[in-house]
Amino acid sequence: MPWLTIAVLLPLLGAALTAALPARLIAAPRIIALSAAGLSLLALLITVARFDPGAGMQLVEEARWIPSLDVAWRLGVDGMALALCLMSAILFLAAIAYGVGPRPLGRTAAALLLSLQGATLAFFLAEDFFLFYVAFDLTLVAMYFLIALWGGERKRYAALKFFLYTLIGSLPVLLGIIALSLSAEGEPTFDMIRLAEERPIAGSGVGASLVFLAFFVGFAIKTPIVPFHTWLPAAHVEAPTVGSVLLAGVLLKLGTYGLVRVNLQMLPDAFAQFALPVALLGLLSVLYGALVAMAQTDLKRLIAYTSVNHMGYVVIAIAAAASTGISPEARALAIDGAVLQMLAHGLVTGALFFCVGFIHTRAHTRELGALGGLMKPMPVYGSLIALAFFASLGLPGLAQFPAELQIFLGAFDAWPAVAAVAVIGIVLTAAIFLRALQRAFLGETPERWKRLPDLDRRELVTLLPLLILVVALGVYPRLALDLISSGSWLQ
Amino acid sequence: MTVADMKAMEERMIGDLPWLSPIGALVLAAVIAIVLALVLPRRRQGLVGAWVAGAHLAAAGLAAAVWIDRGFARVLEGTVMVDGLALTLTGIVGIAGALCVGLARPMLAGTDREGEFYAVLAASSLGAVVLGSAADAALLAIALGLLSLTSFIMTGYLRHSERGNEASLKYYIYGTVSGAVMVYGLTFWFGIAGTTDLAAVGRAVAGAPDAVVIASTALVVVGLAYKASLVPFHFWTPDVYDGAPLPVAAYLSVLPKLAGLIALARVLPMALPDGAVGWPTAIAILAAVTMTLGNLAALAQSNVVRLLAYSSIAQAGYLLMGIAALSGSPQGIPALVYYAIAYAVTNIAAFAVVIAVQRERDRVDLQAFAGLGRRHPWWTATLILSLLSLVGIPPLSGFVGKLEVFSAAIDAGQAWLAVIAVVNTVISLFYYLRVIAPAVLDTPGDAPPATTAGRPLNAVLSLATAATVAVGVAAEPLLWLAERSVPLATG
Amino acid sequence: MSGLGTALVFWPGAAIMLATALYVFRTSSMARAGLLLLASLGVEGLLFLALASEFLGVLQLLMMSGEMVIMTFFMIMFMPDPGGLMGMDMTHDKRRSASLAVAVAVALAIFAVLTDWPAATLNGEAPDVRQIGFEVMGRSMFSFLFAGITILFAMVGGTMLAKHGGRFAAEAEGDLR
Amino acid sequence: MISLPVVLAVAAVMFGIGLYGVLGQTNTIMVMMGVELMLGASMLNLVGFMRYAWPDAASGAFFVLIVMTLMALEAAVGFGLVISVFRNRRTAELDDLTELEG
Amino acid sequence: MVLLLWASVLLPLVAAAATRLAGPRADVVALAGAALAAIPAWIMLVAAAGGERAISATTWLPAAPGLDVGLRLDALSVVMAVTVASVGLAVVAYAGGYFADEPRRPAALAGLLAFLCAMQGLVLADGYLTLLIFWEIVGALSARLIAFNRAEPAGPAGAVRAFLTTRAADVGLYVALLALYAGAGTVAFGSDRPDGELGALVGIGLVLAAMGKSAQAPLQGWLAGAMAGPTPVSALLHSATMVAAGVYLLVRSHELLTGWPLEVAGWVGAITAVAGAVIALAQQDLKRVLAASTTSQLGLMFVGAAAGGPAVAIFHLVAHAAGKAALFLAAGMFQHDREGTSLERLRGAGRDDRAAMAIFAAGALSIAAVPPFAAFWSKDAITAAAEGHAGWLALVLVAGAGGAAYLLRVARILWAPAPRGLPAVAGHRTMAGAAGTLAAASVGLGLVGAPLSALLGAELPAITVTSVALSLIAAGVGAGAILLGWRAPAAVATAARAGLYADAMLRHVVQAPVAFGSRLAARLDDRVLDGAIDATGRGTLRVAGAQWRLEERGIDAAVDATGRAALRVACAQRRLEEGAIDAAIDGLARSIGRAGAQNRRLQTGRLYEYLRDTVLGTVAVVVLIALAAVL
Repeated sequence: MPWLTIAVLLPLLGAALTAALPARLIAAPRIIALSAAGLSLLALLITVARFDPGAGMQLVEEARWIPSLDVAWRLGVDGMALALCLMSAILFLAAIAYGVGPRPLGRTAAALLLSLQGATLAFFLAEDFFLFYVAFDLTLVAMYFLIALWGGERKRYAALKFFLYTLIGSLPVLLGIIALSLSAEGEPTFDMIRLAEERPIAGSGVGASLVFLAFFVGFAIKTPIVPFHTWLPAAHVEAPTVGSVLLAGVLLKLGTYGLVRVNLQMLPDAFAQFALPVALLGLLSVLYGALVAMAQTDLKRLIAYTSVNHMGYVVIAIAAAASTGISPEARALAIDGAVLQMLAHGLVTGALFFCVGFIHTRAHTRELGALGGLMKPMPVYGSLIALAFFASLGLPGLAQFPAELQIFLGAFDAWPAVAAVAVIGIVLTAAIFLRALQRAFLGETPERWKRLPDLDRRELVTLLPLLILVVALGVYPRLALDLISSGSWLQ
Repeated sequence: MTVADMKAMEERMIGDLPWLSPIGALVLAAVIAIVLALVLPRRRQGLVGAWVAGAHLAAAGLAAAVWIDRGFARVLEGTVMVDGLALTLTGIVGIAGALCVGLARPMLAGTDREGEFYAVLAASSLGAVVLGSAADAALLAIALGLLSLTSFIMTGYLRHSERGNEASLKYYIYGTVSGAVMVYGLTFWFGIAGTTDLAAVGRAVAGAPDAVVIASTALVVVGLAYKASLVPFHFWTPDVYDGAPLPVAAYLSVLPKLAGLIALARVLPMALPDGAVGWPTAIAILAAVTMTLGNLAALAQSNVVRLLAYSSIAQAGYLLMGIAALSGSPQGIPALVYYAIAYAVTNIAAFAVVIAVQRERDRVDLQAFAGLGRRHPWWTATLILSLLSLVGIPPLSGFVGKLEVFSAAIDAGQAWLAVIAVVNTVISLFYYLRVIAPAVLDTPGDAPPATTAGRPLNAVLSLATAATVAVGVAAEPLLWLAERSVPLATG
Repeated sequence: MSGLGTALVFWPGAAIMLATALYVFRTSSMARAGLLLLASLGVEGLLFLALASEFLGVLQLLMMSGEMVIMTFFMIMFMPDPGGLMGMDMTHDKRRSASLAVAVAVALAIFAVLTDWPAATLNGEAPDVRQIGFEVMGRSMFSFLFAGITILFAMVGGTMLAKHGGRFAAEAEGDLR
Repeated sequence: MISLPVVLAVAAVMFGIGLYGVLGQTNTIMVMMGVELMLGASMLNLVGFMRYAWPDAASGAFFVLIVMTLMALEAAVGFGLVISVFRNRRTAELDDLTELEG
Repeated sequence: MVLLLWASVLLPLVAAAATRLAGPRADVVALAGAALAAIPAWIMLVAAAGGERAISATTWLPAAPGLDVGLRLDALSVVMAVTVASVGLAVVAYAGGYFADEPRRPAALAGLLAFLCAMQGLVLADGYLTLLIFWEIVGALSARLIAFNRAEPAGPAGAVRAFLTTRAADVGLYVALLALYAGAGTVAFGSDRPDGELGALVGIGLVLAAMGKSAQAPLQGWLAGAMAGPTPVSALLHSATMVAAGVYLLVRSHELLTGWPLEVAGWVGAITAVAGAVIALAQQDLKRVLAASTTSQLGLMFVGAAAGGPAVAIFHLVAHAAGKAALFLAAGMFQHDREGTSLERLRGAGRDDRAAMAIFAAGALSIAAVPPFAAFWSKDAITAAAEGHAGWLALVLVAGAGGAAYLLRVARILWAPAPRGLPAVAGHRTMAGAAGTLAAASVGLGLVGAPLSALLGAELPAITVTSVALSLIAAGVGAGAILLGWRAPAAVATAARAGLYADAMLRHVVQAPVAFGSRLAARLDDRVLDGAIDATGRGTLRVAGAQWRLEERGIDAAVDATGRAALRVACAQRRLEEGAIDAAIDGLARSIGRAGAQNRRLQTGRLYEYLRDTVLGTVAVVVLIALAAVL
């Protein structure tokens, strides 16, 4: 069975089905969405069972699509793709369970969420540049509508900015893809597996550099790397809860995934030339993101900026892996760490945005100054968000610690100074989260918050699986690392 | 030339007739339409439309039959080219023309010259096909004349509408002046070659003074560029689209424009082989200017028809990229042809929605689209799909078109043009979203009650939408077609 | 016609042609403008004759006389002040258009004079009119037929636009929108 | 004596005069006259080329025929339009046609 | 043995979970759990004394070799484990009583037990990776426990400060780990320091981490803030165990730190010992006095580790753990009596609560190094070890004098004739029992010196007459100064009350710049970067709107120039009126009249202008093609 194809197509079919449903079936969209997402996750779990961590790119499914361009429906997995797919599928399941817009989940919302899921999985699994790009852009469209339909007050501005800005990112990627495909030996091809093996644009000349930069700018905007990040806070603040969860949890990973898959694997020489500048940009993201986050008073904006910080670590790791002076072990460490950080950040930040959404629906504010003493009326909520906070600041035993540690270990091998300075970021994030915790959750409880209800069942069902995974990955990171095993696919 | 020569020529020309069957079908369509319009009673005038639509489809079918059965040929002593480019244009004209008949029918039903309108439309299509097939200066001039004159007539169809009058008159004067300029240029080509045969011009160009070639080429380009509404020959476009009946605007935005572009793609390489006098660069710059100004101008529009007019100008810029690349890359013509197909169906879909909205609300500014999503989800879906396709969002047809023209540009060494096109694509997203956003996000307000679009319009809506998606998702057949739609060599 | 004969006809002819053409746009009378245009294009026919294209010259004279008469009629019908009695100005943007037109004309003329044109090997006579027939009936037959179709639809279209009432007399003003 | 450049230059001046009419006239029919002159210049060009460069080129003569046809047809359609406009607006002045803008 | 290792780490965790769910009987469950969890540690101690060693490790990060996590049983770890487990047991037992009236008692007790789990992990860790993991967890749990009284502002603030300070110092541990791995390819204990810069990073990093955790100057401020937590927490975390982890780290990393890093640590410790004593003398709150005393004593342990080796430091660690924990627990009892810990409030509390006073006295005598109490012997060992190092010796002696002084000062206040007699609070029995045990231990632990040194395999410097004499003289001087009512100069007193300005310094050097940078960055981000993006968008729109102007003015200007050349003489005057000024006025009128729809002026609607522009466009195309041809 083509399980990968099934995993991609099930959500898309579900989207089509829900979109076509008559409006009077009120409960159906939620049921269809949940089952489509669940079955898709199941297909991925089956793939895990069939997966051989040591074999690199594998389980390739290929079907003719546009032979004259050598475009095909090519799906395949390696450790990174599979791990990210699993994480995305879980987040999507949680997002669908929580829902967006009016309750119960409406047709449009279900269709959008499912198509976003399908596109995301297709992106991670794509081994064909055409499909890769199609999926890359489809996520934009779906997210645009999620923000535009159910966002906050300035949703139009935010949605437009998001769409425009990330389209600015995606189009250079398209140019890069074209340049890569044209430079393949013989006929142009969009086959990513072949392009990764042949590496038609070798060396670090002007042409290779331009192609590299085209891809880099695109992925940098998506990631986002400072200074390409300004769309992120606007989009996050205005997006609905689920939109933020998926944006931070899943969509940001598209950028770093692309950096690894394309820039690192297909343009290694050019990347080596730019490795240090890229790493410095990553370092800038780490420090700058943390500093800006520290000054935020809106909890959601704060978390949005910490995403810049956390993704900065990933960028440093990828750049380190691309540098020439790095040992193979450190390279594997860096990329393992980068992928694990993507997973961990997805789960942790997803959980955090859910938490922010919970409080926003209750208190209708996210201002740290207005909140306070929430631990008392909402002890469960408080403990869980504290756990998520600690996870996000990289506390050992929680998922981001092994990721960041591996990143530091890998990057230290390439540039000790960069890694050492990057470590300072963990202090800054600690400051950010502890102060947020102190201001919003501890201290005296104002009268108006004394009666806030604690989490209900639906919210717990949404949140707990994510946090359980965060703990599990933190205690036993090999849960993911054995799957990722970047050493086997990273030449 | 002797009588015996004449005899032989007559034999040859009679033998050539089967290749002319698609053109013949359109001639019959037009001529019989006049007769039908005269004999049929008023309430049966719709039959003329059915006949013309059918004949259009028949022309497309015959084009396919010629392609499969007979292959390509230079017929009628080299004045007419029946090659992939011409046959594909015939196909586009046939299908798009039939769709436009469907668009026009609701507007025309019951008016006093309905039958004649269809006849003129058929004649216009005939002119478009011949313009794209002509390899002779005189034929080119007269074909442009037919195409232009019939366009003026259709634009001025609503004789009581002052706006229609104005549009028609402006179009008329602009068109005749441009035509005169082109004819003046063609006389110089005759002066170079001593014959109106463009292939002979191509042979003579190498020995001709550069100044003559440059000046005459520029003058010839004027006539075709005005048809394709390239900047700076675009000034008529928004006013005419705005003033003309909307179905006519839809027709004008597709058929004459594509005919003009395909004529450019045939005439330039034929008369100026091997990129003589560097015309590809000039065309590339023209493309850049066209798309940039078109997009910038569209940004400022609040009338959706004018917006689409500027959008069509910008799209002509993208199409022109294929022409600019055709001497440097084998992908140039296929890119142009594919983009033309995609553009045709997409633009017709977009106009279909605008027509439907205009019929319901009697206005086409942005507010007229407010709340469309609630009242007419399918129209809105068409609107979104078609506009996003015009942006070039995958997997819609416009995306594959953009992919093709970008590839062609990069392959032809015009990467800078691709970069400009990318920037333009981002700009274009902005104004397309300006239409989509109120349709999806706003509430209808105090609009008149929802109506249905009527059967022909609905049919066109759904067909064009389906094509917009299908041409992109199942691009292979059309890419196959496009790859073979190159002009015959005329050494 | 000999070179001298040609010159004798050409120079005055060209001068008259250009002068009348220019005066078309300098007069304030519509009717006069039409007649001047007729004169200009008629003289052009004479130039054709002088340049050894007898067939075309005659044809030009015939066509233009017919066409320009019609045009004059139209002018009288639709122009304000056809006789130019009020001396109204029918121009706009005079300086810019004049300077632009002068620039274009001068540029084209200079270009015409300075370019090294291909010259005929023999300074022969004009093409046999029969050759034109062969051309029309042979290589350019399609173009010729196509011109016919164009004429047909120009007529149909011109009538459609010009005749306001419909064929269906009862609802003569039947434009729905 | 007369030579090809002379004919072409005369044609160029004629073209320029036509262009002047097109650009400078406010009345539709006057503009049409300008177009006629531009086309006339084209014909003169063709005839000049045939006389001095390509005496055997019958296709040039045919092209002249086509240009003449175009002149006539454009005039025909133009008149139809002018009538239509005049009926609605009682004017054929182009400067009055500025409703469509922006 | 492996099983016991894991048991001693995991049992407290299980106990914590059970306690959390136990409800009203949480105290019993917690006590049982803590007792159960102490058993493996004691068994291991016995086994270790018999020469037993064990390591249980597993690969944690498979990407590269050498990144294992695991636990180890060796002399050092087992001594620490026993100390932690025993003090922990006593404190948990005590806390059962201390929190008797607290509705969130299960959470508090579970927190203590969870901390025990992490602390055992820390001391039993095998390799720096595992150490780092538990090191950080301990810090986080500490913050959580400090913030237990979350409604009071001091608790959360102190927790934040504690966590941030220690985490900042932990950067050192991270960097040391990275440098060690890069240099030696392993993160196991016992490897040699790499050469060059990597070695320097290892040394600095480890010392920095130890300083942070052990609240050494200038990072000592957080410990005072941590006193906002409940007293059992202060007793367990902030005196006996967690803060001692820094000393443990130094001892554990002895091989890595030989040479200048230990020298640095020694100086830091010596200075802190004096500074802590000075600060302790100036505090007006019992717990803060004890906190400052803790930093001082930890400083002595640093000196011990640097000068005398593992046995000296660990000996003092163990002795201090018992004594200081007893002091804190007594303080907690006073706190219950008088509902506060400020010295003013506690004046005479010892007379009301004799049991607490007795415990306090035992602990104080030990910490003040009065023979034969435990800390006398251990501190004497430090003095003896420092004999070879005049600077350290002097500072140690000053610190010893200070120790005697501040404890005596507090004792005198506690024993002062009370203005009001308040009875001891009931329910003291469990608390007194637990605290008393520790007090008793602080008496007896002086005997463990020799066995400890045997177990650790490290020399304990022989106690010399000189060292004993010096110690005693120092203590005597300190006590005498208090008894004679000697007052410090005002400046010193003020400085001491302000924690010797270390906090202020940190605030100005670190906190304020970071906060400023953060605000600056946020503003930059919001106004400049994002503003630039938005401005670009607006600019594009404006360009679109201005396009008509370009057409109107740019192209017109070109035409005008041509026209001027042709017709200047004839109609200069008229042209000016009709052309330029009219155009200008028209343009102005249009721009005012349609300011609302400014963007829609692309097309004038005037055909002749279109045509004119088209002709110009044609010219442009000619030029374009000509240029292309030339190029």
